[in-house]
Amino acid sequence: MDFFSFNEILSIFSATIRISTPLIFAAMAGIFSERSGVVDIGLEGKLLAGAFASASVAAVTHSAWLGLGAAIVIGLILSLIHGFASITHKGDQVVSGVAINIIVSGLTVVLGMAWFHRSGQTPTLPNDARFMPINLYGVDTISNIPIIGDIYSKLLSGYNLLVYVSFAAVALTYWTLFKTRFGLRLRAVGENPKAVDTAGISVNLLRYKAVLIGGILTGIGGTYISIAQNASFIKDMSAGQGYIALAAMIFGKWKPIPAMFSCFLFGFLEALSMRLQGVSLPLIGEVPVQLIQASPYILTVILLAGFVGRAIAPKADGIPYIKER
Amino acid sequence: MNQASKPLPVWIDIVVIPLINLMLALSVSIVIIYLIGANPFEAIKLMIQGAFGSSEGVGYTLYYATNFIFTGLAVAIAFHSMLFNIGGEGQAYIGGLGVAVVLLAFDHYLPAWMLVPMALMASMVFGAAWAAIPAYLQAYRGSHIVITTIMFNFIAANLMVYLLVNIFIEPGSMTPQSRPFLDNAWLPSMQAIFADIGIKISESPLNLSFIFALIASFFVWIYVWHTRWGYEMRSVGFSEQAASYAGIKTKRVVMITMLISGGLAGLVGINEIMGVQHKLMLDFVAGYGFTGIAVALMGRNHPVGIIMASILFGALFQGGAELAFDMPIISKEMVFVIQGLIILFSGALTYMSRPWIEKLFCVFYQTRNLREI
Amino acid sequence: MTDSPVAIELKDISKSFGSVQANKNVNLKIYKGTIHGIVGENGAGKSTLMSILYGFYEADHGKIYVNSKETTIKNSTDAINAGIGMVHQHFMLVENFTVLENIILGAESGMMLSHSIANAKNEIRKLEESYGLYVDLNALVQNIPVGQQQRVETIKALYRGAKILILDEPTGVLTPQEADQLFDILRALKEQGTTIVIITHKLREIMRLTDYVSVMRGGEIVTSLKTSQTSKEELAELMVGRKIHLEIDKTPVKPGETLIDVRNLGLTDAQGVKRLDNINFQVKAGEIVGVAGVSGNGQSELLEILSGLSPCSEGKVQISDITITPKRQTDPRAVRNASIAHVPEDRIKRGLIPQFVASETAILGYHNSSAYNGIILTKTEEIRNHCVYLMKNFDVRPNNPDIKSANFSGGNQQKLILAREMEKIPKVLLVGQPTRGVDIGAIEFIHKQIVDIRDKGSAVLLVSGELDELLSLSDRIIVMFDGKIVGQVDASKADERMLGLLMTNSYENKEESQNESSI
Amino acid sequence: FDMGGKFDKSFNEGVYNGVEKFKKETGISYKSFEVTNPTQREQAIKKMAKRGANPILGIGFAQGPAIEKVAGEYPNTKFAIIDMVVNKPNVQSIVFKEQEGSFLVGMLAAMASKTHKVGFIGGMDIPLIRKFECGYAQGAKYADPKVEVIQNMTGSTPSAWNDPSKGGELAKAQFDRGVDVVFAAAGGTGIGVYQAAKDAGKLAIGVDSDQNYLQPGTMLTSMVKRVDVAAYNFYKSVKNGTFKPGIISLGLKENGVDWAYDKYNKNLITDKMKKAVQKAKADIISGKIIVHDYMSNNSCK
Ligand SMILES: Nc1ncnc2c1ncn2[C@@H]1O[C@H](COP(=O)(O)OP(=O)(O)OP(=O)(O)O)[C@@H](O)[C@H]1O
Ligand SMILES: Nc1ncnc2c1ncn2[C@@H]1O[C@H](COP(=O)(O)OP(=O)(O)OP(=O)(O)O)[C@@H](O)[C@H]1O
Ligand SMILES: [Mg+2]
Ligand SMILES: [Mg+2]
Repeated sequence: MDFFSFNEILSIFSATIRISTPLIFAAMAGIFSERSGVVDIGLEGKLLAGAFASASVAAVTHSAWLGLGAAIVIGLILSLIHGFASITHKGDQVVSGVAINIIVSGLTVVLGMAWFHRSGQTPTLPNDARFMPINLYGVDTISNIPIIGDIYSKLLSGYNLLVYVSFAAVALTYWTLFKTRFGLRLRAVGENPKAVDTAGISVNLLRYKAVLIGGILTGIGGTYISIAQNASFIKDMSAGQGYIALAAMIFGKWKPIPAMFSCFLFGFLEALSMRLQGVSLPLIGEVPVQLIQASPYILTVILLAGFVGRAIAPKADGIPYIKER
Repeated sequence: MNQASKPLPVWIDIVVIPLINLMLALSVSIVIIYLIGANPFEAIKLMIQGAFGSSEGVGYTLYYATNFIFTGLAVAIAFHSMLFNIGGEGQAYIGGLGVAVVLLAFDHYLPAWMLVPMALMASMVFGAAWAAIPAYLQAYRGSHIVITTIMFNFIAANLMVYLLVNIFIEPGSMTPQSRPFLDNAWLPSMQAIFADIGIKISESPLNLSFIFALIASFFVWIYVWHTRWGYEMRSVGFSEQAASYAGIKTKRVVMITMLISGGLAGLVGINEIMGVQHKLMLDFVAGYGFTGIAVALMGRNHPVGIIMASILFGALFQGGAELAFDMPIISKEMVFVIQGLIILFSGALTYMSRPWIEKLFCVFYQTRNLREI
Repeated sequence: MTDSPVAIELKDISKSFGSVQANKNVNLKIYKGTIHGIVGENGAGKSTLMSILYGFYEADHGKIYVNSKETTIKNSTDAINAGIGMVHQHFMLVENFTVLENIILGAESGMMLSHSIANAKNEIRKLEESYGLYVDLNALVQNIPVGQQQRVETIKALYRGAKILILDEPTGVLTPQEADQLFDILRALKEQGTTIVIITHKLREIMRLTDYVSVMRGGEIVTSLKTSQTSKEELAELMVGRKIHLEIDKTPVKPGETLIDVRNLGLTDAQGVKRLDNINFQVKAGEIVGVAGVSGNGQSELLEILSGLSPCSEGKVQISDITITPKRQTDPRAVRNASIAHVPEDRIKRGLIPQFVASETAILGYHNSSAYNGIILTKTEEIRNHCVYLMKNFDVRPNNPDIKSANFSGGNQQKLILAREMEKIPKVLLVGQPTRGVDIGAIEFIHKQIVDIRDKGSAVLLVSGELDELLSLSDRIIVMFDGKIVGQVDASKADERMLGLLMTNSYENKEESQNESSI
Repeated sequence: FDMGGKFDKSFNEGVYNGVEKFKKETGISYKSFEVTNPTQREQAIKKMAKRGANPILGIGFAQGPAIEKVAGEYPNTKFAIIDMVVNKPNVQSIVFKEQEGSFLVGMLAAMASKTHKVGFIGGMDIPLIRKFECGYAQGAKYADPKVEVIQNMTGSTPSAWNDPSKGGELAKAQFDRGVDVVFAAAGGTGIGVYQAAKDAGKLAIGVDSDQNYLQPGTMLTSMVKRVDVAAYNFYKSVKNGTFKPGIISLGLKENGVDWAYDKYNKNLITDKMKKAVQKAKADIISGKIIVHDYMSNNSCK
């Protein structure tokens, strides 16, 4: 196939990275939460809330950083609500997550209308109130070298800060889970909370911490969506990415690095499908748009069926811990 | 899922606690409504009146409930085999496709009494077929059903747009929707049915499907708790190892359960396509599949609970619409917020108030006992 | 009773779960540096009492003194700080963690794991050397045999500096060899000043190991005695409130037709390891054949093949009317239809469904029978009546078909399963570990039922880790080692020592075969 | 009055503006409702009719069947529907010739493009959007026969209208393929397209309302659909008693569609471009240029 030039391939990959970034944040949040035994369907709502908070605060203060801070605070608050329902009160985790998604989807628009009078949209941000693409060191000189220069300038450089932060988040997630005391306990509590309890550690506290970390990460993810990737908040702009992140997390078997790669996979398939629209394939001719749009999902199913073995969730995932049993 | 920690009279668990939860949700809503500058009590009155205040309101409430019963049952039955079917949305969409295919093909030739069972079959077969691949992959390839059903929702949406825009569209029409069915392919509305027996009720989309939904609930109840197949299904859900010890073919049970689940979700197509819209159109599922998850969980995966939760959700949808209609300051998004709060308090914070009630109850009993002495 | 100081004193401890009073005004003194046994029927309240001491449950009222100081133990941390460690009946281990990770969990020495691990390794080496507690630190818990898992639990407690160690039914899942090793370890611990509380149903162990023994019944401590001043018989009577026959009356064997005929049976697992190798034996009607062996030597696999749960890879089995060859697989349903009943080794995972009510568990595997089904509907009343009938026959307590299976005590769960499998007087009965964790009253009863059914003409294949059970029930015993049959003996001519020798045939290879064993 | 809910923001806002203007001038209040599912369309319209609301305006093609039904039941109430034809004696159907406006912005795009490649990003692949696309492509080809039109649709679920991130990525993908002017007819998704165009230094074209102000310097123009005028006129006509049922088809001639030229894009439009467009506009009005309507045969040819 010769549809794609080298440059186009580079651009597909860089689009992949841009599309994957919010998925990665949300997937890492999901890993923390579910590794501790708390299912988090509310990722979608938290992303959306983060997007709204950062766009609103950035619009008022003209500071991307304050926007980020606000998004993190909102993520933490929503996580506390989720924790209060599903950890403290042993409520159903899925219902709690669904409720959060619905509330956020409504409340962001209600508040947006009340504050900015623009049918739920926030004002468009000037560039200095956003996270803008940054050029890595020496891009200008290196970009003149063929191939390597292109790879450096188009594939490695030129993303906004949060993209790089997302990679750091993956590394940090991996490190926290597998190299620290906290991570050991976290993984244990998702597998067998009784073992953790009898080892003298508070199950609830541990789960709260995990869920709160998830709140921070989704806050950053939401910030990326509204003030890095875009320049304002638009209602429901998370557009299902929280659910895709959840799927990526499961696809990655609740492990940070594989989960990151499955986010890339989703991102890649999406980026590819965007470029395939309207391209007519040899023999087949022009493929219906809908088939191309569905292709990421179809491919995911095929990959799942063919290559990925049974995904085993943390054993206590989704089960409230009730002592007297 | 929640184990009651201390025995309380049943009526407290099924009446008092749900009421308290509803009150808590409403109190938070009241604060929010007040903050945006509307009269909260007026709003709540409008909402309740809208949902239950007229036969039309009740009709709408039950019409929504019909959809939720179908999708709620779909989620619940899968849950009994420990399968998390998130695909109700897509299965319902494709179920509607099945209804439309049958009705468009035969409405010129066949009478209503033949079309109804055919459309029922078609909705279930199409819905089940859409669940079949995720089911197969789960049973025989170990692919996670949550992901595959999410993916199939997206695939269904794309398929439907393709079909509607390129195949079913009425020539010359602006709208991607099929031609309307002939009258004989319309499912009788409740209004018409009641008129036949001499009772006048106002018009609403409520139609015969509601009865189908109740029948479906009854069948699910029978199937899950009173047949050997339901027994096998629950065995697989609780313990796959014990099930295979008992000679149960676990993979086949997974397949069958998911097919039933998909079939139930597909029945949304009967209510929407045959009962209300009378033509195939885009996005008629409007999130009912997802709401079904909350309905099933709130109804504790039991048909009676699901019917009650469905009516609650139906009331929220209908009352919410009325509220938004009559109070311009309250937008549809505000209604979402109220709905979300009710789900949160009654579905997830279900037992928050229980310890308090237990204490109250103990005190009450002690004082009563003291008095008796 | 003696002058040695008191390590733990419980005063007036009571605890109820809803309407069940699990502990009633319990008073107990445990002396420092002694081994104190606690016995009692299933459901007597032993586990509850120990869980209170370990802070897993909170007592409704009562006081706990540790080293004569009143101590509040609200959670496990308090217990650990008071120097109490516990080896739970159902292990509190994270299965997919390594042994080392399980040991340090909650007692890490710093933020970073690598640091904790390095520190821990040294300390664990010390524990290993002083008490003989050897474990493979890098193995995953799910891949090591239960005996090893229990060592992990013990090390966990000691690693946290426990001076008082509670063990809840530690030998229930151990082979006699493993139990012996455990006792050696416990004695070594005692030598070095650790106080030990041990719950067990095996009076023999109490007599061999403990210094003091307390008997519980109906949530209360009936009495506390010096072990040297009592006997098995007395304890049994104190526990149950009546006389117990520990000997089994058995008529001489009258073998009939051959009902199980196993020829050249072999099984190679997915990793290419031979789990069963050239197995040959027969079981005739009216005969009990026992299978002895250290766990993990192929007994479980044998039962699984015979019951249709897994396929074989070589040889041929004729069991009742069923023929099993590598090409001709069967399944549990066909097996059951051929009048073969199976009491699985792991009752919680296979034998019952904890969430089902008793009446549902009572038809597990027989749920398709026309006795319980109409054309479509199940016959709920018949099923309940059947359950009540089974419960009455097998003395299942409480005698209520509507209670969740999980909420019966282990012994009663076992009785219900046995009742289900034995009620129809099958041609062949396959039984795995029938009395694991069951109190002696129930053991007596279960043994009697197994002998009864043999007398009615069933062929019984009995897999058990209890040598005295095998010796007293079986007519013949086959001994397995490393997937092979290494001996067939007449039970009346065998003794424990002989079996022990056969089971550990080539002792030097034992470690290896255990590593290959299944989960 | 009824809001066509989920359709695109710029479009609804236009109606809102028109109605607000009417309200301000006349002091007559109105009721609005935004639907969340298909069933509510009929419910809301019927309720308005029942409460004696008169006239009632349905916005968006999706309202068509509901209006048709309710108009039959309330023959004395005056209705209007935008973007759809309903044949009832008391219904005024207001349709726009989007293809004509799109034709003009297509011309501008082609003339502004240095790469001879122009882009189109639609929301969902539905006939209305194809109508836009079709007119746009014709205009572009008219101005520059060599031009290549690259088109993308955002998705197949309602979120396709509210997915600016995807809009942005689609735009970037088109830029990578050499596109330097992109026209978005995708509601909220368009915001992302404009932003991406700005970030990449390319040009974008807005839709429905005049969106030039959103990103000055980037917005080449907007394809304006004067729903505000249509709504205003409809109410006015009812008030003045000049209401006429039947189809009102608003094209360039009727000032129903147009291209936006204002202070925000003055610098982007050269005199030459302006002249060409104005000539084409005149030609279309006079019938010299006939812009093919996708709807006439469900095809762009
Ligand atoms: N979590 C619980 N909830 C309700 N009741 C309980 C619970 N745990 C124990 N019980 C009740 O307390 C009684 C004592 O249980 P306990 O576990 O202490 O018995 P046990 O002596 O350890 O029995 P076994 O010999 O079978 O181990 C039981 O009969 C049971 O009815
Ligand atoms: N949720 C519960 N409700 C009521 N009783 C319970 C509950 N969970 C456990 N029990 C009771 O607690 C006691 C001990 O339970 P456990 O799981 O320790 O079984 P066990 O009898 O000790 O098992 P084993 O026979 O293996 O020793 C049992 O008597 C059981 O009836
Ligand atoms: Mg116990
Ligand atoms: Mg026990």
